Amino acid sequence: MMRIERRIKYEGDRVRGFAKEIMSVSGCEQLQSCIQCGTCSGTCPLSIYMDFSPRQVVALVRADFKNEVLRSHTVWLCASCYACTVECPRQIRITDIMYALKQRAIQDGIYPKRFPIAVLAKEFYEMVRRKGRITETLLVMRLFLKTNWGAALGSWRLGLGMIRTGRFGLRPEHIERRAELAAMLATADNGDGKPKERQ
Amino acid sequence: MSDPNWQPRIVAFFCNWCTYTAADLAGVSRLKHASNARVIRLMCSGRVDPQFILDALARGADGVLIGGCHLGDCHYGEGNYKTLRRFQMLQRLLRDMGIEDQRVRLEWISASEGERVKTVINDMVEQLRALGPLNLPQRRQDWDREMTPPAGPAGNSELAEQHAEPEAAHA
Amino acid sequence: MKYSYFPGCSLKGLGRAYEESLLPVMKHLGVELVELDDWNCCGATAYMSVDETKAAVLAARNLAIAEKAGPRDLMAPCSACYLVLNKTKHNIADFPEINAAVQRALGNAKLTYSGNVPVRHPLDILVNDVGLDVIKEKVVRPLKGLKVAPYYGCQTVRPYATFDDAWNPTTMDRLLATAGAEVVHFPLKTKCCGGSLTGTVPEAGLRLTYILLKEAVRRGADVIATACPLCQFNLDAYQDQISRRWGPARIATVYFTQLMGLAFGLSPEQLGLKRNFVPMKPLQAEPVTA
Amino acid sequence: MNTNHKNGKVRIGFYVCHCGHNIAGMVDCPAVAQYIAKLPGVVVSRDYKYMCSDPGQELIQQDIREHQLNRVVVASCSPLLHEHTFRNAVTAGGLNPFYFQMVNIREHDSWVHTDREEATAKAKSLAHAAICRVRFHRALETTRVPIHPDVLVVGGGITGIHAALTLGNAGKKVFLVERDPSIGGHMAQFDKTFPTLDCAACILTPKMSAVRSHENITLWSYSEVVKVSGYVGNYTVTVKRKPRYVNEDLCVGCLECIQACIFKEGKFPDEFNVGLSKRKPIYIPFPQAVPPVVVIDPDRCLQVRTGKCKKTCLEACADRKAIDFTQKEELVEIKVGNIIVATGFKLFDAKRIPQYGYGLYPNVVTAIELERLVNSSGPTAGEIVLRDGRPPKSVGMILCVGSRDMKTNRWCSRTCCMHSMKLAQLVREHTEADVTVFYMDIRAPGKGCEEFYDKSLKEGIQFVRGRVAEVTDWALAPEEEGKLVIRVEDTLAGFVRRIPVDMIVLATGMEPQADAQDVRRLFNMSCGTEGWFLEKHPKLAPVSTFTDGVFIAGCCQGPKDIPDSIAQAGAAAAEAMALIDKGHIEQEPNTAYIVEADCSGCKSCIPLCPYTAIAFDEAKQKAQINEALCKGCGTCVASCPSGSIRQNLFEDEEIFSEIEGVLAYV
Repeated sequence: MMRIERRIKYEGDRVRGFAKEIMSVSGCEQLQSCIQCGTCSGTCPLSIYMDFSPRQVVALVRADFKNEVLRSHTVWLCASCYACTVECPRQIRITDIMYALKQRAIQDGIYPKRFPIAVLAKEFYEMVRRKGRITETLLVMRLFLKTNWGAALGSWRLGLGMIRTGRFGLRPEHIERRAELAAMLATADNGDGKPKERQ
Repeated sequence: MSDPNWQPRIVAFFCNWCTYTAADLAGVSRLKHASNARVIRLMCSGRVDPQFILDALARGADGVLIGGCHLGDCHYGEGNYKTLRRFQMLQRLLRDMGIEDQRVRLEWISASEGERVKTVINDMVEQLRALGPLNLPQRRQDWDREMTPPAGPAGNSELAEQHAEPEAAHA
Repeated sequence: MKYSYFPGCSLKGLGRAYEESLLPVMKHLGVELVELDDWNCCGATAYMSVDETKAAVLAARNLAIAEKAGPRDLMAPCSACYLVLNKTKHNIADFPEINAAVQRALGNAKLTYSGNVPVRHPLDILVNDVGLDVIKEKVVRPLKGLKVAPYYGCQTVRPYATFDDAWNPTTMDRLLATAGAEVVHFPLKTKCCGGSLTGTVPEAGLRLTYILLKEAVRRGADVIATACPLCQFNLDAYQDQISRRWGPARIATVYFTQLMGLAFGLSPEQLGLKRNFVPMKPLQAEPVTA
Repeated sequence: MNTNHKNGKVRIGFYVCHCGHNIAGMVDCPAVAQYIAKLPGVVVSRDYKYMCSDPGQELIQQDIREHQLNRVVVASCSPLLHEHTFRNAVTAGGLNPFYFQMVNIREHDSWVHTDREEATAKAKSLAHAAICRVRFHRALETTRVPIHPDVLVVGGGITGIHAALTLGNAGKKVFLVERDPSIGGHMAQFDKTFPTLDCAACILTPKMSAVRSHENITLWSYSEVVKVSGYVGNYTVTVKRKPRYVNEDLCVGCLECIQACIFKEGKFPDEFNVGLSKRKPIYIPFPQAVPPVVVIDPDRCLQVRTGKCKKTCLEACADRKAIDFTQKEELVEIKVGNIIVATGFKLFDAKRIPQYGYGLYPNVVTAIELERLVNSSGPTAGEIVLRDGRPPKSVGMILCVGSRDMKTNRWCSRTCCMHSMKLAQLVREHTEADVTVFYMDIRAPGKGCEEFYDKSLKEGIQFVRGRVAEVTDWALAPEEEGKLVIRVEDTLAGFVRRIPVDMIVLATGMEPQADAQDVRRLFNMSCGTEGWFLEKHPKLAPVSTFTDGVFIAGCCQGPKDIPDSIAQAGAAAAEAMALIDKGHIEQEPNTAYIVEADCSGCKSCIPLCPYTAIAFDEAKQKAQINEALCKGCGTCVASCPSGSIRQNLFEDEEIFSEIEGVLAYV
């Protein structure tokens, strides 16, 4: 049986103000001047895996199709190589737009479940918040635990190699003045400088 | 600055060929900017007599903006170099009088730089707002009161007289 | 010449060979590096994905500490750190709202930042401050006959770097040529290696790594030189998986500082070369040492 | 206030224009009129929908008669636009035109502000200033300056050629100055022209020959303008004539000297074939060159460089004695009344976009290079071939190279779409190759151009909408081996494609000439931010500049195709002729004058005048201004220590009262 799907979009599908919201993020102001030339998609090393190309993401954002954009896995495939940003003939900072979209997807909890990239970002964020530094091996282990046991087991050979070459550090790295960093990050949260307990 | 609604008053002298045309271009391009500047058109910034600037400040302007062609681009060859020279001398004088540098500004704006008219005026309004009113007419009255014996009703400055009736001085 | 030094997490972990080679090379050239007091993670790409303001605050703490350390430029060898620190510096200067948030947070920790710390990459410092002439004098064992593919990766030259071209950079080419190596024409020099996607979406990430390896081999390179810990790891660690998936593409990947160290006559052990998964072949006519 | 002036009691008429919604939309015009009505001396104060219309002007004239007005102030648009209109209206009403003052409340007010109250306040204060000022106005007479009837045309491309011929045909003497050894410009390099596909040489060569033989045209090729002084009607121009080491009058273009040159083969990149072929130190730019004489490249010729050559060329020329190594650079001074600048453009350097591999991959060529390959008198005699001599099986054409890109040039170069489609059709005609055009938007607005696009589609040329990201030489699929691979998002299909081709053609855009800034200064013109020469008005005065008597035409003003360039050339010629045939120009009477009684004879004004209009009368010990030379900048006025220099139309009291006026209303 051939499955068919209605592909039309109604005005009600748009989330008015979404484009404005993204454009208000520092660095994303240029969004509006996109001429849909496709340089971003053409330059992007990962666009070949994306459901919407970076160019289409810009078009969707500009037309307020928030749900479509945030559900797309395009933003999670962005490797932050900045090729699109450097190449864009309209000097649109597409990488920064991708960041802004990732933030909103995480805020709204719209991202592919058990999708390792979003989990990685959150684990990274938490580790830095607590320790001030990253211990990559610990980070990767936590990532595997949370996403895919099988992959962790499959990578045993790589792990062995890292131990052999002395690159497998299990001693957690951290900074001395962790309280100072915590206070700073809390300021960014509330703006009053008083550390707020995170749940 | 106590009054949030206070609007700085700027008298602008623009040369006919570059800056006045640039301001026209800003208009044609609908480049919205602050309305504080009042433009007086001259053929060349070289026509700007330092007295014009002093007169504008004395009559209550909070700032004066002079706009001419870029150096080397003067319609008359080098009128703007003369302006620059005079401007630098005047600025030293103004500094001695306690008038901040930002209040009298010289800008080179070519006929195609409509955008620059906008940014310069907005920027100047911003700066003047931070400085607050110059209020020279009031200050001059205060100075006069300090300088003259309290009794004399003839304490008004000669200068003010002269400016109230310009033709009397020049005719 | 004295610089503040921001190693970043990777140079203390997976990329420790970078630091192990960078420090002796810089010392050899008379460049003094002072490690930043109690530096923290730059935030990398992951932090910006979660919270932009906090990412700026995080990186700004390092800039503030660097400013306190004295009027010195800040060297950041890891390309991700280099980019993030530079980006933060630009964003603070360009966007008042980010500046306000950063200043508030710094104030809370009794730190200040006025925007006066140039963030520099070792490539920039070596070519523009130290100079190729000085480096040439220090070369005692030219890398004669060694064909090197210079690989800068993406974040070293994009988008805030001003010391080199974003598409066709040449600083590493020139450094390696000065060290006596034969620099292979490698137009993929700024292509993305896949970044963290090699781990999270290997199908996509590793293919990018594969193309880099394959092209370096096809163009006759003996070794790939890189300036980024993540690039080095991706190019070095996954060659078994890549070969199984797409076919053979075996070539060693080392840090450019390791190659410079060899040219300066330092031993491979001193330069952390033993940490490679795919070892670099010994140089020709290498004197027997150990 | 002074109400009793020289011509009796001052009676001012004030008019504020709505300009439809342009002004009235942001400024409360009736309120402005009411405010002004209360000022002393104002007899009539009105607001009206369109002051520049016939009824608007009629209104002024009627009021002058009925209310015995002797001053008129109109608040409307920029005086640069309509001052003339209203001065004429005032004259028609029986008043001297200089009793008029204009207030700009459109460009400087309603169009640039967003708060109605603020905009109205500004309009009131600007109008107030004009009311203060106009009291001091005096009756003035314009002076007439005769126009020298000769014209200088700078640049011998198709634009300059057409302008020179138009003027020459009308009986005007023309000097045509061209920097290169031959006229013809870019058009001479083209094979065919779009959209008609007529042969470029066939339509250009006759015009070039006509220039050469025209009795009214003096052609100076291999020459450059180095100095311009004077003003409209009376320019003095110095032209540098570079030595070509060949006497133009004696050379007959037999080319035997080229044969005889000690360089047996061409050794240096041939400019005309954009480096695709080699030439000798002595050469003729191209077969149809005008003047049809050889030229010696001083940087390459052994004799010129070292003085040690067998001079086989001299022997070949024999007793014609056309070759002359003693030639020196010459400076010639000419007098003209008008100047037409047609200095053209330069092509974008494709190396600036390394992604496209120009200079790296030999089979990446520019459109002009392909143009030479297609041309039967080009380096391959019309064969389109790869560098190794094989014909290409597939060709990719990349548009907008160095155009519509904020990193290089942001403008659209206007001709590349059509130019590329033309080349695509020629490639299809000459080879079996598949042609794919990569575009962002196809811009084909000219006459016959959309039809040409249609024809291209029907001929099977592929169009892919997407800006090419990069050109590479590495294969990821079997069909890509040994090819150049274009990576692009096919934005209409919605995915990224890799397309292998044999040859890539880059449609490089147009840029201002490298020395445009110097040329602009030379002729006292302005440039837009992009570097193109700036026209006086984008719509109403497209070939005029801010300097009277200097006109621009063709691509030096901005990218355009041949028909548009020709149209501008004709327009510029007509503008110059309008001035010449009138015989004189009316000069704005804004000259400076000296009140002798006040002059202390300090002489400080004398060196200030850029026109040496100020002299010193030794007998009287006073400065003297020659009004015919004065251009009215006012620099001397501002610097006279005794205040004895005054300026018509810009008297001190006029300006002081204007200052007073703008500050009177908050």
